[in-house]
Amino acid sequence: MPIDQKTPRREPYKSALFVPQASSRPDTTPDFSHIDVPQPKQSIRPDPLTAATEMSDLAYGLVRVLGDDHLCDGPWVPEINAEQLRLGLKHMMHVRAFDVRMFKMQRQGKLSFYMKSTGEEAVSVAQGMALRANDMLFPSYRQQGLLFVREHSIVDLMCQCLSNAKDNIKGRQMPIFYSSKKLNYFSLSGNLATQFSQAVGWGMASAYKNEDNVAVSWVGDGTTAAADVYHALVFGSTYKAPVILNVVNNQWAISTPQSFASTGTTFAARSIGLNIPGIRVDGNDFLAVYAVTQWAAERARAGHGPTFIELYTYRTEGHSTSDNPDAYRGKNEASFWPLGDPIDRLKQHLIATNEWSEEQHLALEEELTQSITTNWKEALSHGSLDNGPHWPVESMFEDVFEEMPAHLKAQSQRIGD
Amino acid sequence: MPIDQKTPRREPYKSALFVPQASSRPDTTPDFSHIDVPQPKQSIRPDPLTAATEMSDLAYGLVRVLGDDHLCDGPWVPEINAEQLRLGLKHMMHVRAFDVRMFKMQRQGKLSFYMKSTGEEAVSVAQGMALRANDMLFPSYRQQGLLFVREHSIVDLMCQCLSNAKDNIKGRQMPIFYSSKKLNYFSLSGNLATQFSQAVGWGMASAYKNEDNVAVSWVGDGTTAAADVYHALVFGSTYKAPVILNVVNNQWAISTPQSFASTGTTFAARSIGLNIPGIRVDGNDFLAVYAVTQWAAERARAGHGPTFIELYTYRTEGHSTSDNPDAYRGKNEASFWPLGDPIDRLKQHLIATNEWSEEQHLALEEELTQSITTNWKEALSHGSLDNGPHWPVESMFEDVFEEMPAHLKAQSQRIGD
Amino acid sequence: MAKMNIIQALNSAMDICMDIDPDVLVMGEDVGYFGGVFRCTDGLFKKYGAHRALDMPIAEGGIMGVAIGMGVNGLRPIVEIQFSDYIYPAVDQIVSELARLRHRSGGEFHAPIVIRTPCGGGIRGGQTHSQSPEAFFTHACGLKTVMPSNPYDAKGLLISAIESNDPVIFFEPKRIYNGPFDGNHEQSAQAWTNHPLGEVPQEHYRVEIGKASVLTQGAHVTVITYGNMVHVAQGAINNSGINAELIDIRTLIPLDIETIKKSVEKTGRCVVVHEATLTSGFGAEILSQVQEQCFWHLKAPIERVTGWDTPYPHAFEWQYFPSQKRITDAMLRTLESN
Amino acid sequence: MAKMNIIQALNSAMDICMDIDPDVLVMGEDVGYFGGVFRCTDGLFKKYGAHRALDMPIAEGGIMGVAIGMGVNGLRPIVEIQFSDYIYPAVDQIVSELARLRHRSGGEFHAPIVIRTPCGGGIRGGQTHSQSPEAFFTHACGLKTVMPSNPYDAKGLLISAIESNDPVIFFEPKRIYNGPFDGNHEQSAQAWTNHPLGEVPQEHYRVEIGKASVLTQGAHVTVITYGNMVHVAQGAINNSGINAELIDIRTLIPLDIETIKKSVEKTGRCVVVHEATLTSGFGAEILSQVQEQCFWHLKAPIERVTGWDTPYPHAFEWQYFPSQKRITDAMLRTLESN
Ligand SMILES: Cc1ncc(C[n+]2csc(CCOP(=O)(O)OP(=O)(O)O)c2C)c(N)n1
Ligand SMILES: Cc1ncc(C[n+]2csc(CCOP(=O)(O)OP(=O)(O)O)c2C)c(N)n1
Ligand SMILES: [Mg+2]
Ligand SMILES: [Mg+2]
Repeated sequence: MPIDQKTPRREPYKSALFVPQASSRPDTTPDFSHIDVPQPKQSIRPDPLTAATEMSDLAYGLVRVLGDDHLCDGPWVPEINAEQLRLGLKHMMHVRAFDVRMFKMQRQGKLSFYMKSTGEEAVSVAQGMALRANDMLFPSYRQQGLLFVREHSIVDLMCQCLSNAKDNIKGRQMPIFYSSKKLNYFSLSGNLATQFSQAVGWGMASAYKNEDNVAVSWVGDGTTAAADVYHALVFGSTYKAPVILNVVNNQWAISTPQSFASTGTTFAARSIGLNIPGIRVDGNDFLAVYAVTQWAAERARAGHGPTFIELYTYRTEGHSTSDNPDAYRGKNEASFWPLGDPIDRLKQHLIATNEWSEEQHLALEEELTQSITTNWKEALSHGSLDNGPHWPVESMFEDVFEEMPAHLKAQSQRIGD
Repeated sequence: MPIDQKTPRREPYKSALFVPQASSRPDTTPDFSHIDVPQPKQSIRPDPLTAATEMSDLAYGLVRVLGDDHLCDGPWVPEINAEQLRLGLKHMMHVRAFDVRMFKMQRQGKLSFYMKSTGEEAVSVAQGMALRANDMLFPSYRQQGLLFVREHSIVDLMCQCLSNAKDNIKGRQMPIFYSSKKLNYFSLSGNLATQFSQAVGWGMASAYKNEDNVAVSWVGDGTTAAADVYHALVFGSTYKAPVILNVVNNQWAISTPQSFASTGTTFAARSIGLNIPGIRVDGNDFLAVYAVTQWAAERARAGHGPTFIELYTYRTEGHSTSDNPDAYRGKNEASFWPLGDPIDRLKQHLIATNEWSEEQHLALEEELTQSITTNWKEALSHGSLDNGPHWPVESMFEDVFEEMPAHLKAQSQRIGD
Repeated sequence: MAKMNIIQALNSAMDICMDIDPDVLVMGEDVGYFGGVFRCTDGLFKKYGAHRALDMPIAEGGIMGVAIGMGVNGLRPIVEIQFSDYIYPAVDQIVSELARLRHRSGGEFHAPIVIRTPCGGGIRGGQTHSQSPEAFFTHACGLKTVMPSNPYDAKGLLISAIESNDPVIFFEPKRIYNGPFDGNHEQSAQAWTNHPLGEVPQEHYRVEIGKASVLTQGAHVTVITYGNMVHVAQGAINNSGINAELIDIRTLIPLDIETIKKSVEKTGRCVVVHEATLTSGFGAEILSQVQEQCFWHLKAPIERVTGWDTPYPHAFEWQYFPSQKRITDAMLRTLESN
Repeated sequence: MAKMNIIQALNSAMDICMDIDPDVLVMGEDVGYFGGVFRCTDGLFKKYGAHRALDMPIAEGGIMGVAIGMGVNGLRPIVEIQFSDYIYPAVDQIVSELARLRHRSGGEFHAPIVIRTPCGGGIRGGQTHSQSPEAFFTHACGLKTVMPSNPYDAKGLLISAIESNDPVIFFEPKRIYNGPFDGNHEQSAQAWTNHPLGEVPQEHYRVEIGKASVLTQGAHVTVITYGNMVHVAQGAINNSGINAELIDIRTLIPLDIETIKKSVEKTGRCVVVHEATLTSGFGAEILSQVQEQCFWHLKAPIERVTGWDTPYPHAFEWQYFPSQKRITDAMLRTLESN
């Protein structure tokens, strides 16, 4: 019945609806003690061609390689040499330095927007390194590390963020919505999850053409609720598409904790019922992420279909430059996170194996910060959103269709009006 | 590149894409030998409040009560007396007689369309009887049995199918798109799966208002691929909504076999990863269906959230009056179905327990056919789609909004134009 | 030349393109083994195999998502959405992704997909088998939108659509699959065999996307329509004897406004007809462009004859489906005023 | 009376309705503990609890589906779709279910839901935080469609929407949440405090859905618009000194054509303005109805000033967002012709 001032106020219900809780809120102390962190030895590693139904334990465990002593252990130790590991460390540090700088530039009003991946760098860097250059990437907005692994020009990334005349997507999208056909990095979409089922279609086409390229996609914990995640699982499994479907569980959506998407169990478990192996991995353990990704790629190339990987990690900073996490989660919740920091853990591992030193680390940090500064100056010299130069304004009417139809030509002539 | 006559014909690929197979096609002999049919004793029955993760076996098993000897056995034997069983038998026979008649009437051009539920009558009748009158039903188009359980006027069902002046939905929808607010039977939609997440919302509201009514919904095996099925599982589990979510696996969508939706495992397994118990039940075993539904309702009313039930059955006839199954599946595939016919099995059980006889059965069959004939005559007397009388034509502009806005009033005056 | 109905014409178009180009495949619900609930893909499974006449799970959103991925990987999927009434679950992938991909990626990526979908009423299908949702897609930039009204155009336009590197949404008025229908539902059904546009070349040919066709020359009023309504309007013109010019736009996006303009400048009167509901239907866009471009030539208000602003009502199909009478009355109203 | 911006006005409307009626609850992504990314539900979680300011999983389609079920079970959910750019996954539940439920069930069932969603550009949000998809929903029969342009209307219309037994889609032009914006983006942002319509009663009141408001009386040309563009048009009128009548329709469905008609019959000239893309935008429907109803009074072609037929381009926001200059030029064109 329509309400009215005259309508007598009715008493609220005694709701019996269950509503999930957050790991912490500003008025509570973060507590991750319920998370049990197994030792690397405890993980099992089935053969990559094992039937999905025979390894559901993996979905409830946590694959780890790096022990508390910072040394490798357990069945998942990957074949990767110190040089590659140092490269991985460098990429992660590079991403972090880039994020720090871009965030600052946004705060100074040079960029309209930015998103960091701080604390999650191992996900995109280790996975990127475990894949082949021909494997197609369908990322979310938080896997910028992939572009560093594939040696994308840093200046060009900045030019995209600046929407300047050198922006390869012609100023069409907000900062960080990168696209690189050359590097097999799919155009980012602002609409969550859409890339997940697209990756499955790409993989189906790869199988249809009898090629051995794999499609790899990423969504966040919150995004797992979206329809396209289900579509990806259903179609991927139905046609055994060569894809790797990753869930980056960094514990938070924006202000919404993972508990509003996890249904009280692991995300990795979600694929079991669709006959797809689900593996939960320590997302801050570079070697574990690398190993699991290799395993999944081998399975996909052998025609055994998708693998669903939950990368267990933590979003240490705000969701984006528009966000203030202190408004909805416990102060420094990150410091309570039991799985540490991916850069620090790989660094400690390399030091523990005499492949790296604090001095080298500081030097590299310094070098990367320097190069970012140089890159930034160069990028700015190509223009910025506020001051230009941009692409010619008429270019906004291009690429709506392959050839510009008459009505768009007419409109482009009326911009000046 | 655009194709052209001049474009040289390019060789097809040697596709490596996996494409599922059908249980049979017109040129192959049906073979269900891979289906293993456990004895009732083999099923386990956990306490209804058990944690979902502790009973995943149920998703891969097949709950049965009626043995080959037609007697009850195993842990799932429900509390239901012979009188109720005879009522269930009567309802199922009534539905079948109704379906037979309506199908004939469509073939004679009296109805524009019809859909039978032959071979699946135990699903809606046993489940309907296991629920309370206040429980809200969100069915698909193949659960007409629910309306017989709730004693809907048969004449009124026919009037809906005839779109005549007595059709309670005013001729707005095709035959079988029933709606009964009075009987808590939700208005059918032609759009598959949409009711599944709506049922979850209805259940959430029930919990929010602290009432103990349960929402129950049904989709078919093919429909499980739809986004709203996932939405129902995600939201239902997140808020522990009091709902029963049923998948009627009758082995076929239209021409598409269940293998294009099952991903090579059971449908019941799909809910495990979302922390919802998945139970596979012999859908042609009236007592097993009744018992499992009671179990799920008890769990839901206790605040333990959804249960996902796969009702394993077979669609013996065409998808609808527009369909000819012989064009896409083996002739008489039904006769190869290992789980028999639900009416025959309950009949045999009642006879085996001296609660029923062939004579009584024939007499009841005869009586029901008679009553349907009488009902049909009466329904026709209220009009038909072709010859009317219908609702007044202006009524088509009503119910678009609660009150008819000016633009619709204006349009309603121009019908005559 | 051969006699074809629209189903056969579409089938021929797909067959020809699949034969030439292995990147072309058809996919959707029941399109494979069975050949589609309207039989449009009949025989393609036998000829090209299960991989190229690909049955799919019932999830329009999923079908569109994977189709886009396939398109990005070099294929040319022809997606069938079984009824356009069921296209809504795919709207996000169509509008947010397919339509915008080329633009948002600065031209780096695109997906050359054709979405075929039966639309329109007149088949006693009730509200979920009779809808005409074409206008929704004309508001989303980046989709070519096509609706043929006869076998000849159906084949030529579908071949152009398959060859296009832009996404094309291809609406098929199901009421005229098997024969033209002038709205006279008491009359026995016509076949395409006796219709000149039922004469279809067996080989490859194109009908250009973006070109309207003037079906009847006339001097006093221009009737602009597409799909099912072309034949109802033709019937109204024939039976009323009004000296009307009939334009079948064939393509909604891009719209051939030049042909329309030429006609209305000549006649000074205009009636726009479609089956979809009135408010914000594509008729509003056509009317607006005619008004903007031909204002000084107009001798009477432009009229719209369309479906009503209600869901498609099963029992009142023939009061909903625009009739010859309503079109004739509209033409007469425009002729009366001066 | 109090000074409120649109966010506070909406918040007040929801607070009042939740206080009176326990069947009213707000739900959506980040609307609960956090109070919404635009803060519109701020404080409701504290005051009414987690059950009535309900955070939800990120699945707009799922949110709409459960909202409909809740509505059928007697609740009055206020659903927030975080950005209208993300409403497409919910289109099937909105168009196929919510809009048609009452009709298809012969009046037996309905779901009294309000869908609140921020729309429009001018915030450097790029193509997925700037869209104006309102026209899509005006073509689907059964949805009331509302877009306020100031705090007073926002609160009064939202209360009417919450009390309505019909589903209402309530678009919130996010660029003017905190203050009116006349399109002059170099100028420092204005606040609502100095605006007469920033004066909002604290208590319960309604603004009727379906009534336009005439913001400026004028004699020579009628400017019809809604949302963000009301203020840009007002600016164009003020700065050009043209004797124009400005109509804020406020409600798209049902449209107050009577008020529009009265004005155009007086002025004989008309400019329709909106931010959404041109083709098949709601401007086409407004233009069509004006043409149909006021044809004999028109002294010049009705003009449309809208966003272009492209996705919303991040770098060219101010060439895309309709400017005062474009509106003024259009007014002048209509005034020139005779
Ligand atoms: C369809 C859609 N709905 C809502 C949004 C707004 N949104 C952007 S990011 C985000 C949270 C995503 O969280 P998660 O999936 O955990 O990814 P993360 O940011 O943690 O990497 C939301 C709700 C969107 N972009 N698209
Ligand atoms: C969204 C949507 N897509 C497609 C259809 C067309 N359609 C109607 S029934 C059906 C098959 C459903 O099969 P299943 O889910 O197994 O149910 P059953 O008919 O076997 O009971 C299809 C594809 C539809 N009604 N709605
Ligand atoms: Mg997250
Ligand atoms: Mg089925």
